[in-house]
Amino acid sequence: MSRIGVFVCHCGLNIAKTVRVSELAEFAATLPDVVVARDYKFMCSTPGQEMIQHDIKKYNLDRVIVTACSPLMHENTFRKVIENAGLNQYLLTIVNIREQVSWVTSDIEEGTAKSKALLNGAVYRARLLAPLTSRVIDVNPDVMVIGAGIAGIQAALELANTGKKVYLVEKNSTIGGHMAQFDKTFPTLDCSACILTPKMDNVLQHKNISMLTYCEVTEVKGYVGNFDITIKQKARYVDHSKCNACLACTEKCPGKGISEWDESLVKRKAIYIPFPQAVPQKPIIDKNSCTYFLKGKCRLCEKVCEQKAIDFEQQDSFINVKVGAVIVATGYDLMDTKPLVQYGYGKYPGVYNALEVERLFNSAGPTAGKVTQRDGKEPQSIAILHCIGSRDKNYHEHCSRVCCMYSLKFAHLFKEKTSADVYQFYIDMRAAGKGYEEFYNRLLEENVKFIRGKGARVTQSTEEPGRLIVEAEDTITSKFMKLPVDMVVLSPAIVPRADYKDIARLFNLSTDKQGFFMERHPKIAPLSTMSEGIFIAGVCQGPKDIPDTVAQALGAAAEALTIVVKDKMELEATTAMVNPASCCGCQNCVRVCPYGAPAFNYEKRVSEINEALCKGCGLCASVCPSSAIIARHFTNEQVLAEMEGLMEF
Amino acid sequence: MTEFKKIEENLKTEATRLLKEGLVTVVLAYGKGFDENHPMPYAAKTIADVENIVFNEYCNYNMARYLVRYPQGTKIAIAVKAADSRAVIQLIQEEKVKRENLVILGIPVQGMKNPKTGEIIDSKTTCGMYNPVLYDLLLGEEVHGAKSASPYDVLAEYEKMDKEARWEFWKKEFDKCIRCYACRKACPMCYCDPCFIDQSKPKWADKAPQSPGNMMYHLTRFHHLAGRCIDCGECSRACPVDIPLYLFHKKVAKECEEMFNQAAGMSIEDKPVLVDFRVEDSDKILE
Amino acid sequence: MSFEPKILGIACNWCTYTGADLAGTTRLKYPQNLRVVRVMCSSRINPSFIFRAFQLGADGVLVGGCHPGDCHYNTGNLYARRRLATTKKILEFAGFEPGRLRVEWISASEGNKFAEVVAEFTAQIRNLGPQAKLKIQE
Amino acid sequence: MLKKTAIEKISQLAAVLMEKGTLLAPVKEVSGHNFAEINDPQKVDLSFYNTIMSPKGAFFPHKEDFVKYKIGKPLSEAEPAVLNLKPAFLFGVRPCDVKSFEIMDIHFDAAGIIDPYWRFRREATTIFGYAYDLNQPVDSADFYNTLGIYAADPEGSDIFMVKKDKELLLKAITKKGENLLSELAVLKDGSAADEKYFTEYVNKGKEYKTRFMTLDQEAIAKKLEDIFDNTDFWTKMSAACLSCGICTFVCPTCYCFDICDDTLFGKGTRRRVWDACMFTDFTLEASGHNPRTQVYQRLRQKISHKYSYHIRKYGVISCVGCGRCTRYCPVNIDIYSIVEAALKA
Repeated sequence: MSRIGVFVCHCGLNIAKTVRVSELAEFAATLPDVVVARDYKFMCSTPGQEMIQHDIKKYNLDRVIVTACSPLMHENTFRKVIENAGLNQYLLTIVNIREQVSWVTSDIEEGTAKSKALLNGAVYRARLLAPLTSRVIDVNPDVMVIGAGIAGIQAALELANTGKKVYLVEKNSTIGGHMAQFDKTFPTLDCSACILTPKMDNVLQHKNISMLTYCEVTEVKGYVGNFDITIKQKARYVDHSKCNACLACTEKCPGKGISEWDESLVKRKAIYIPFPQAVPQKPIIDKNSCTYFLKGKCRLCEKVCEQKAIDFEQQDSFINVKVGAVIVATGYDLMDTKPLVQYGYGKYPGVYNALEVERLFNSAGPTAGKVTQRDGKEPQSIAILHCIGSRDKNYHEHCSRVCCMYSLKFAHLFKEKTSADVYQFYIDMRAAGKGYEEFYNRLLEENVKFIRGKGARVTQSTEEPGRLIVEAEDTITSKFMKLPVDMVVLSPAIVPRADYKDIARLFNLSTDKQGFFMERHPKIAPLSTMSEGIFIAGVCQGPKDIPDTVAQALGAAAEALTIVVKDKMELEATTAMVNPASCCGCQNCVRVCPYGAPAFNYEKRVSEINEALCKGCGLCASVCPSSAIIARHFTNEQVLAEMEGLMEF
Repeated sequence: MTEFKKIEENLKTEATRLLKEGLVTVVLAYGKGFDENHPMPYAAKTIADVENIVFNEYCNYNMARYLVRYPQGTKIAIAVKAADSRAVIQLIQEEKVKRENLVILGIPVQGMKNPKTGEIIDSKTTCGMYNPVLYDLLLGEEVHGAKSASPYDVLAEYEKMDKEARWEFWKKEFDKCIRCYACRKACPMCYCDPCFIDQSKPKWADKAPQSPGNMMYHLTRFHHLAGRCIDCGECSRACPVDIPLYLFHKKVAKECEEMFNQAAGMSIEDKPVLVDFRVEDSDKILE
Repeated sequence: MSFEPKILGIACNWCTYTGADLAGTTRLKYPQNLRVVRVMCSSRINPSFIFRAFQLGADGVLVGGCHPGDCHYNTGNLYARRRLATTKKILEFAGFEPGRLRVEWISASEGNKFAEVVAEFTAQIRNLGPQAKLKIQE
Repeated sequence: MLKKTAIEKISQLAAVLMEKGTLLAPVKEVSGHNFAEINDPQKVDLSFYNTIMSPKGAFFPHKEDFVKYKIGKPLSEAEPAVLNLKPAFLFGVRPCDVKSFEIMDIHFDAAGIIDPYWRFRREATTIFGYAYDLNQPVDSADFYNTLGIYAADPEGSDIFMVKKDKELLLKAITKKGENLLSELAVLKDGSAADEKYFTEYVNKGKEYKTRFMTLDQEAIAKKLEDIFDNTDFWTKMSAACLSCGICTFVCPTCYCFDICDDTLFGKGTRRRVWDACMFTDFTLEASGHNPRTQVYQRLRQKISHKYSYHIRKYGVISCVGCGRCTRYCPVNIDIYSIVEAALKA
């Protein structure tokens, strides 16, 4: 038996005008378990609140029903009121007779009748309410950032500067990401290295940043505030604690590998640093091109290393890190355009993709900044083909967003560095950033030829061997054209990292159709994810340029900070729990939960819910065939009882 | 030798081999009952048990129902007919059993009979397939019969019924229910323990065999089996008062196939449709 | 006396319930036949809730959730859509009027849509008449 | 006293009985025959082998409302159910089923334990036993001979009926039966030849053989006690058992029930509903503990209860060999075979 108090608010005339409030209170008094029922002008006012608190004590109430405005308005107010009177805040029920009754009817009969039904539902529900307490957990103050491109670097620095310890995990042997491959950045044409390398150095020097390069996350346990992450340190075969970065080894090395950094345009040594400004400035051995690993003999590097840093016996090792929040900034890949055979990439040496061209422009690149083709010649005519594989229903529907601008940048740089004719084949020119339209206008003045039409095909010229023919329809003149050029640059779709599924699985992230990580809400929670405490920044969330990436990184850092800045945090109280005695082990809950809160205990053959991950939506409870899941505050009994009460009158 | 006898021999041979080589600890097949016309579901655990294995036209049982009775990890050989194999697939999807722990002994359709009516069990009361979908060994010749009528053809008559008539039909049927729960117990997909209907918190329905509780039990059970029912028809054959549950299950299965483009128990890679979604799902299905 | 249907509403907290509040704050008038249960997400709705609502004598049940893609919990309504569609098919084959169950996506900003849907649905149920098939006869 | 009527005129007899009170008789349903309250005398149908459900429901219905009450109101306002105490006629009960009433009386109408619902109905009811048709083959599931019951055993009936070609002979067995028969003007008096036929029929009934084994009560009671812990035996016996409730629901001697409070809109009904030891939740305790979670435990309970505990406690086997549990078991579990196997175990 419960002892329920019902408090009916007039809300001035807002309610009282179309609901007979005193009649409602009298009706409430007749309902079983209702010990006291009153009406009052403004229940939310101080005297109203005091009245509730007084009655809780006087009548020893164990449930309170406030019949007033929407719970979205004053539920919290009244929760505090009853809590201050010694009742658990979840023993409150709000009956919304303002927004749902008095304001939407002009008939006082109807209004009063409906209010009675709603109130009756609340009484049925209130009887079954249970006190709930939110769990308070300790928060680990450290943060992990996955991916050390410009997004990860920026986020890490920001957090480190607030005094938080940051683990920056990078799977390559250097930090820097794609931005470090670029020569110039649009639209200002400032030097990429000039703005990035100081930041890379800051990371290296920062006392709060623990830089974990050549590392991959292998396991994520725990939940917001308390992640327990295992990282694999891949074997470098060079003991970085001993290496003094003299790089003598790299000079002597006879091994030949393909430079990933230079987009396979040139070779590199087997022991190498990817590029001169790499951070850390310490080499690794690529097992696949090392003579010793391949043939069992050589070890020249070992001989020249005075620090005795070479360690052919080195194994992968595992590091365990505990953090309170994680920022995922894993960036992107360019779509592999080889399958789009019509463009001849990989078949004709004159066809390049965008990142290769970035390297051609870079003074630290394979051609030392000179634009020469694979055959060593300077191109006389160049076609830049936009939207290769993006905005294309057959491949990727999305717009890769930066290609228009970098294609303009390429055109400018081609003009600057060669005397070639430059053609842009585009569908639409998208220049919607700050200074972008101006940049486009500038290029229009630079004698670059713009052809509005998507490049359809690249073939080899039969008349002039070595030359390429770009076929396209100029949609302005509606003419089909065949343009002979020396060099073709493809602007391929920006796609998620090849291993995005592993990252999504590890951190329980959802992905969109293309595989980009899903934000919790596209507008009001663009950096949070469905996994509490995990944030995303940069292109892993969707194609974007450097300014947007940096802005996101700063935002994600701030988001992460809101978690780790406190030493304790309160968890949602209205979470779901499993009654193991009823669990049939079907794992439906595990299959549907977007937060990964339920997990199957294979030993006990029942599901268990990690309350720290649960958001209380109740989906698991409704897919549970054996009703084993109790969605607190919205239990099956509570909902069924409320329905019964609502339907009685 | 009749095809039944041949399959019985093959069952015995394989059961003996599997048990002897220690590949499985139990063979779920069919055994002798109190007389020849009453075979039983049977679990052979020793080579001596194999003697009791039989196979005849009344061995209609879906042995998949018994899989969940054995502890996880038990190596089990199971005899399956077409629909039964779909139950096994569905149970694998739902991780109630692991594929690697099963040796699936497939039995092509042989004209099983409903023991109560003596009628051949065909696409009217089952999925009407000829051969198991998944098996390790096929114990008889694969059957290449004429493409049987759609298992859903039987529904036409009920679909075109006037709504009121259909309500009267089902109400009468459900009013017959004595709540013995043989339907859920015969069902390979009904493995909940406890079943929602047995619970007191929440109490979904009265325990008494009367209309509201009967309705709640059956309608909810249809929903629980939506997209999971593999149309073996065992629920109806188990029913002591002959409620044509198979009809309702078929209808729900048909709707699910139409809405979600996936039939139950056809691939171990699938995910049960009601704990899955596609962003492209249309709101039309709600009309 | 004319037939006044009892309609049970089940609304998700984030979109439809908030949309209903908006209908109130903008003082839109709609029929008073709807009684709303608030749940956190439309995916909380167990099909048995629907069957039970009709047993309790609801003449109609209106389920409101966020628009697909806008679910506060990301994908809850996408599951709800499948589960409720199936519920409807079951009711229909049982010979029950599937039109007594309606699912609508109403966002927090669609106060007018909420009011319109309630008005329209109430009229529809009024046309269908009292629901006696599943209602428990006392 | 022996009376008779043409079988095709059964409906006339039925009509008379309906006037006198409630008539419960076999009617043909889709799946077979069942006892039902007759409201159309034409519906009475004696062309059955045996009903699906046993006639126990006549005295112990599947659902029995005890009291209606209002939540929040004092107990004094509660309304107990009113028993309909009109005379009742249970028409066409097979001898094995007739025997079951005696066994059920132990539980519902014995010293110290009187269930008024059962007793009042029993007292108000006249039982028309009905011999099996000896020309029809015995169903392979039946084994009432084993329990000492024969196909045309009049014992326990108030009036016993046998078929003679196109006629039905009705013989009064008890005083109650005699009183009733004498009131039924619709019946004709039986001749001496009919008397002879009746007696012969009863005797011939002993030749109508069901499955039979010699069953020593003490021996089977002890044996089942001895093999209680023989898990292998019980696991084997229950390997096919689905643990559904058919066998107990069709059984004439299963008497377990549950007391439920069903509420709606603040009004409640406390009622009794059949329950079955084969259900998982049958033994579920409030603590959440369940002493019988396994199928073999439940089947063992059912068999041991009938063939051991019941003998130990009341001196009789709680089974009449009607064969229903076997006949309707969806997986052909056969209690007779289990008892046989137990004796050999």
